Amino acid sequence: MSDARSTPLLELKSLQKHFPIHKGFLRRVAGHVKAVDDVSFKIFEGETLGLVGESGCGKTTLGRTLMRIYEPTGGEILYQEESGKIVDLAHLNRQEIRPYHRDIRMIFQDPQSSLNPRLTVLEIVGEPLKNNGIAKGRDLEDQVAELLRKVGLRPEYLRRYPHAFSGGERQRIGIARALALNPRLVVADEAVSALDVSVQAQTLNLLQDLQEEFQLTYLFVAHDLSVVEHIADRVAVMYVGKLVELADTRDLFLRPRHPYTEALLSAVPKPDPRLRRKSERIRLAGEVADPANPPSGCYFHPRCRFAEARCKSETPALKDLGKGHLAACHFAEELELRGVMTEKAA
Amino acid sequence: MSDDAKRFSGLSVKRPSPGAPPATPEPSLEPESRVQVASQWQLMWWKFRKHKLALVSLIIVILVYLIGLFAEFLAPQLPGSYSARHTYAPPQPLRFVERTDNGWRPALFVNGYKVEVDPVALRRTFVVDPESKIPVRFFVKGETYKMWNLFETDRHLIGPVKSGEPMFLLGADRLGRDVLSRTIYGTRISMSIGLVGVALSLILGIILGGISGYYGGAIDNLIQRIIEFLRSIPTIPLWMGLAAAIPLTWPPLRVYFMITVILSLIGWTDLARVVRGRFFSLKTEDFVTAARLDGASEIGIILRHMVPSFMSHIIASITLAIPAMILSETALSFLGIGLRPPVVSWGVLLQEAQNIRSVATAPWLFWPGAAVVITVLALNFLGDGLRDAADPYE
Amino acid sequence: MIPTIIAISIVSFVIIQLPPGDYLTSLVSGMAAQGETVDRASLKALEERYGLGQPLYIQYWLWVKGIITKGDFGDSFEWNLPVNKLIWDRLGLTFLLSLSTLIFIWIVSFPIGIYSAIRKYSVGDYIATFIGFIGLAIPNFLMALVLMYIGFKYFGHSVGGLFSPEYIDAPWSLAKVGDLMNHLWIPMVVLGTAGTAGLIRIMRANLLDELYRPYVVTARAKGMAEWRLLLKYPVRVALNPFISTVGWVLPTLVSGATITAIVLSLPTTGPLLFKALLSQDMYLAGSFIMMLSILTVIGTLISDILLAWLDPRIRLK
Amino acid sequence: MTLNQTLISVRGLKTHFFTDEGVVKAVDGVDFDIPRGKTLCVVGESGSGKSVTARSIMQLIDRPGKIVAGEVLYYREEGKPIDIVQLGNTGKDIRSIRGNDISLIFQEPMTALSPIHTIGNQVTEAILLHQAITKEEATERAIQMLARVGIPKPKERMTSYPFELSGGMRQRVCIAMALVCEPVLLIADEPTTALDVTTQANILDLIFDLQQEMGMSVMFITHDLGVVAEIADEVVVMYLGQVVEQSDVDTIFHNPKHPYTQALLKSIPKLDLEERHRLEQIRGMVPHPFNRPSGCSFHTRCEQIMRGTCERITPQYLELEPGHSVRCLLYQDEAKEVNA
Repeated sequence: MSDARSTPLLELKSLQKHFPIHKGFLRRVAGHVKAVDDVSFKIFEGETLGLVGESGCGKTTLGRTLMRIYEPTGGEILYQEESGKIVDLAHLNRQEIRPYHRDIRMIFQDPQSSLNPRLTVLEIVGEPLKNNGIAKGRDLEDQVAELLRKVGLRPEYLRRYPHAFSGGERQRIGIARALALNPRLVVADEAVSALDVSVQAQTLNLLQDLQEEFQLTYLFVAHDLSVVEHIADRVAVMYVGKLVELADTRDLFLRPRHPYTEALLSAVPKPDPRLRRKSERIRLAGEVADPANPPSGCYFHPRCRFAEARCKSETPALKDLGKGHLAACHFAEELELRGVMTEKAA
Repeated sequence: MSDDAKRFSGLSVKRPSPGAPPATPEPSLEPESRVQVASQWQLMWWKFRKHKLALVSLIIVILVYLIGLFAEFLAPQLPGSYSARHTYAPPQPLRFVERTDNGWRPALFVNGYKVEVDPVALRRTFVVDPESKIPVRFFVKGETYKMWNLFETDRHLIGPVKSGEPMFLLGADRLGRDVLSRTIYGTRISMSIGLVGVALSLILGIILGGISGYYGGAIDNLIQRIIEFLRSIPTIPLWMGLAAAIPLTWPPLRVYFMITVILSLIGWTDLARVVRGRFFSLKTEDFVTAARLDGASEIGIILRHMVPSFMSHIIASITLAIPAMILSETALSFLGIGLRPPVVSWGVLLQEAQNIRSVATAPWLFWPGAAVVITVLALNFLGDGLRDAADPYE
Repeated sequence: MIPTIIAISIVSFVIIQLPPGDYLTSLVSGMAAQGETVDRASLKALEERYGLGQPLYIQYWLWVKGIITKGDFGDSFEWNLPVNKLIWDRLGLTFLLSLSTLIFIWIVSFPIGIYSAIRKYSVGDYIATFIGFIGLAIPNFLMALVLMYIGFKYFGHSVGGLFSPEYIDAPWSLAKVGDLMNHLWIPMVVLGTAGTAGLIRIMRANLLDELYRPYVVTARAKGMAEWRLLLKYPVRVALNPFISTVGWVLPTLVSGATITAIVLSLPTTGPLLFKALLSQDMYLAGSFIMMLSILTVIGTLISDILLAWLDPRIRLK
Repeated sequence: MTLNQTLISVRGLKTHFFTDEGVVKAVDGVDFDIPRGKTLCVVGESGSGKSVTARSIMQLIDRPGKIVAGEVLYYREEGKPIDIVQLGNTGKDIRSIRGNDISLIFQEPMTALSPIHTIGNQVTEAILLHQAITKEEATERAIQMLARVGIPKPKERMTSYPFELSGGMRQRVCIAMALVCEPVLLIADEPTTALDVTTQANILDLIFDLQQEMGMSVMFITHDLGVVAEIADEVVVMYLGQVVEQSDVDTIFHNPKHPYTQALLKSIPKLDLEERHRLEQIRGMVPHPFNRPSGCSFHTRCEQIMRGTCERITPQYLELEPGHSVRCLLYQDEAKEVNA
């Protein structure tokens, strides 16, 4: 698949986001949290790229830096406009970035806090349309009604306030807002994590339907690997601010090349009691490393069951192992790691 | 931007009628309930309404402001008019019925006074004489005054039919001035000093708190240190120091203004903290981030998303700041370093009660104090109720 | 803290300089009024000491230097005495009064606050709230006046002062301390009511925040008895913000003490400060304001230290 | 007859919340049994009443909530069963059961521990409340228990405060505190929801290992069917304050009867590497507790609804076959008759 995609819609080149740590009365900078540290990858038009990792691995920060909610500390965000022109979003100022926020939109994790409780649905969903001078008055109302219909909400709900909706419905309002400007890329930051199981399925289906209808590209940030496996074409795995593995979904889940990915996959509970303990789980000892004070060499080495002396001293580079499968492990080629067990495989 | 919003809400839309066929395979569409389309202020009002004490207080506060507003008309006498013959005259109860030979009949009058001589102290004192009657009427003609400095009239809400006859419903003071009238006039000054002082504090508080909370960083640090400093100083000694420096020769209006400035100099810190705190927490709210991504301008974000979110909290804080101002003014004037006669404020009036011996003979001099307590109490309850209702989305 | 104290000294100095006319002129005219003449030499010495005629910052510097190096706050021309001879006794009594009031406030508001929180919306809670609000609404001086009036009217004697007449000039003794205790309670009640009301509200709100936290349920699930649990967990956690309120209670107390003392004619700073202000005896007034403020700042600092000692989250981070 | 195989038997439990807006029937007639030494999972979406059920068993319902009906029978090793509901919620009797016989751990390990007391203080307290031993012995026990739940350097950790530990470590402390008196039942209320998958796996393993060692029963509350499949012996499925299905774990996953259970299982994404497809979804939302639908409360979202029946008739909770009970009119003759 990846061969057909020539130029990416978006390319991150060594993107960095370091947060300063202030200490003492004078708030001197005492160090940096390297929340996103030298991350590079491409997102191709029409695909869904999943981004996974444990909490504190920097996946949310990456999404927010890409949106320029956080100012990147370094690196480039190369975006290809419809005309084919390539711009570096990381180096535009606040005014220059605004037109690109029409093409790149975001869905937030918490449908409660991402909707202003003091505005009606019409005002919330209509905000991007109005601010960008696309519609107003009667026209705006019709467009918002149409958007609501698209995300499966009744257009009659236009005058209601967010508090009149359930969590799942609020997330649909958030999706409608993201779609309002006919975006090309949508960053979904844990968009289904806060939802109930039954509503989560509805929302995932909706996102898939919308992708087909509008040829959307998704960057799907999530911690739930089952959800990512379900929706993503390719998956990127982050650990302590760095990209450790990136591959086609099937490839990555079947045959991971980084011990961290293997451990993550092994930890996912399988919803079938008959698969229970067929394969011994890989216990991941210890905690996620502190991004303010990461270990030497490969950040994962203190928790890695294959770690050797080299891992402690040498930082592994992200290598291409063929067919677009990237992994940052010294032994990526040699290790035989376990992927997911399917019912058929078992 | 908000203009647009208003225009939309003015438009008639296809409201869902209860009988409309459902557009999606969901069960029937329930009619829109009031709650679902209730705005912030509506939800707040519903929540506030449950707080009965606050509701009563709201009415009292409105009444007190009305009294201040129509002081000239409501007061039976002018604040300065005195009757040397009625020094420390006790209160005359207002009577609504009189006894005649054939039973009771409605009438409006007060009893007159007679003089008794205290056999021990050999002092003249007034007592209410149940035998004599001074007829009283509503909307009576009395002393001439200039309503709001606009037009002259001599109508008073209540007064003796025969102008010049004594009527001291709350008693008279050392110079035979009507305590009731003076308390009513004092309402105007005391309540307005609360409002003006809070208005000044509000301007300072919103500007400095807003800057502090919106920009953060070094400027925030500086403003925070200033606030901390001002709050750590015992206010009354400081006020006393500043107020004592006001030259005695200044005209009353300038003194009034100076006192409000001094009071608000410290009052603004509370408001600034509230504003700053709100800005800080709102700045990182997802819905504000979302608005930024939706292409809203900075000013649009502040006016449309942030200000409405903390407006209610500000209103509650203001309500709670007014009583503090009133109490401070009262205290300073009471000490004689705030407002000074002939200006009439509650604090100035209470100065009359400073001497324990005069209070012992004329305890009715405490009436202005009752006005202070009732007003401050009502404002506190009101503010408390508003604060509880300020965030209807909990 | 050091910057705060410097700022306080500047404000105090500004207050000293506020009244029109300079200090020396007032001094000379004051002395002249008493029929004394000032000789040129001592005038010259005074001029030098206060830096009169020089820029304000030099005057400020000389004033501060005098305080730091010699404990010299300047002279009170009203009393014709150095300020530092006048202030220490009175400051001591002021802080004794404020501290004992603080303890009184705690003793009263602590149990009532707890009760109001655990019996939320009960009759007792409403009564406590209502009385608390009334306490907040009555100005200190009015309460003092009313108490004095009641004392005068029904007990026939005046209730002012901190000592009975026979002890005023007596040296300190056990009997004098007892006499002080006898007199202390009225100003304590007067000063304490407003603070008590405020702290009851704070304790109640703090405790309500904590009462339904999961760690309370955890403790209950361990099988702890309700009262022990309450005191060990939510009350203990709610205590921290309670302690930190000392920071603002103290300044209000000192403020209130000033006015109350004037009304009740207590031998504390209030009346003297007041008299000094009225007669524009500015070195005395400024020094009082400065010392009251600095002592309050120190009190606040102590409350911060106490808080850090009580709360491991502050101590260890 | 030897030992009763049931440890706790919940019968007709109703816990209602009397709020200003009205009565919320959070738990409205719940029946199930917790088997001795086994793991019972309670699954349900938010608002299904699973947490309230758990707290009702320990009599930990705060105002405005109240247990209005039903019994919670606790079968001790000897003697007659005790109805925990009858013990009230503050007395000595209930306190001697809490923490000693039945313990509880929570979803949020951050807030489940007092922020200003040391770990050691909180764990030893749990021992001293129920056992007449000295402080030193209790401390010794606490250290052993911390070591047993896999906390490195347990002795040093005794003087630490909760905020100095990570989420996973805090949850281990909670488990240590709950199990230090070797209870017969551990109630775990979504103990892994706030944790990462990797930490979750470790905690699940820990609970499993301790159960093997100590032989206690576990009542595990979760909304994650994956977790259920990993650890459950028995499963109870709840919807809107009622149990809709109970059976052993294999039956629930491979032969579910209630349309809600079936739909839930189909709606979760699985790591199965199937080609991209749409998930089966349950339509609509969980109704607000104030507007509980009439008849079968699931009828508004049910794919197999029998029009005219399910809206009217409230289904009974019936045993379909031994150990498998369902609350659904599809399996009730009475309803079938009406429908026919």
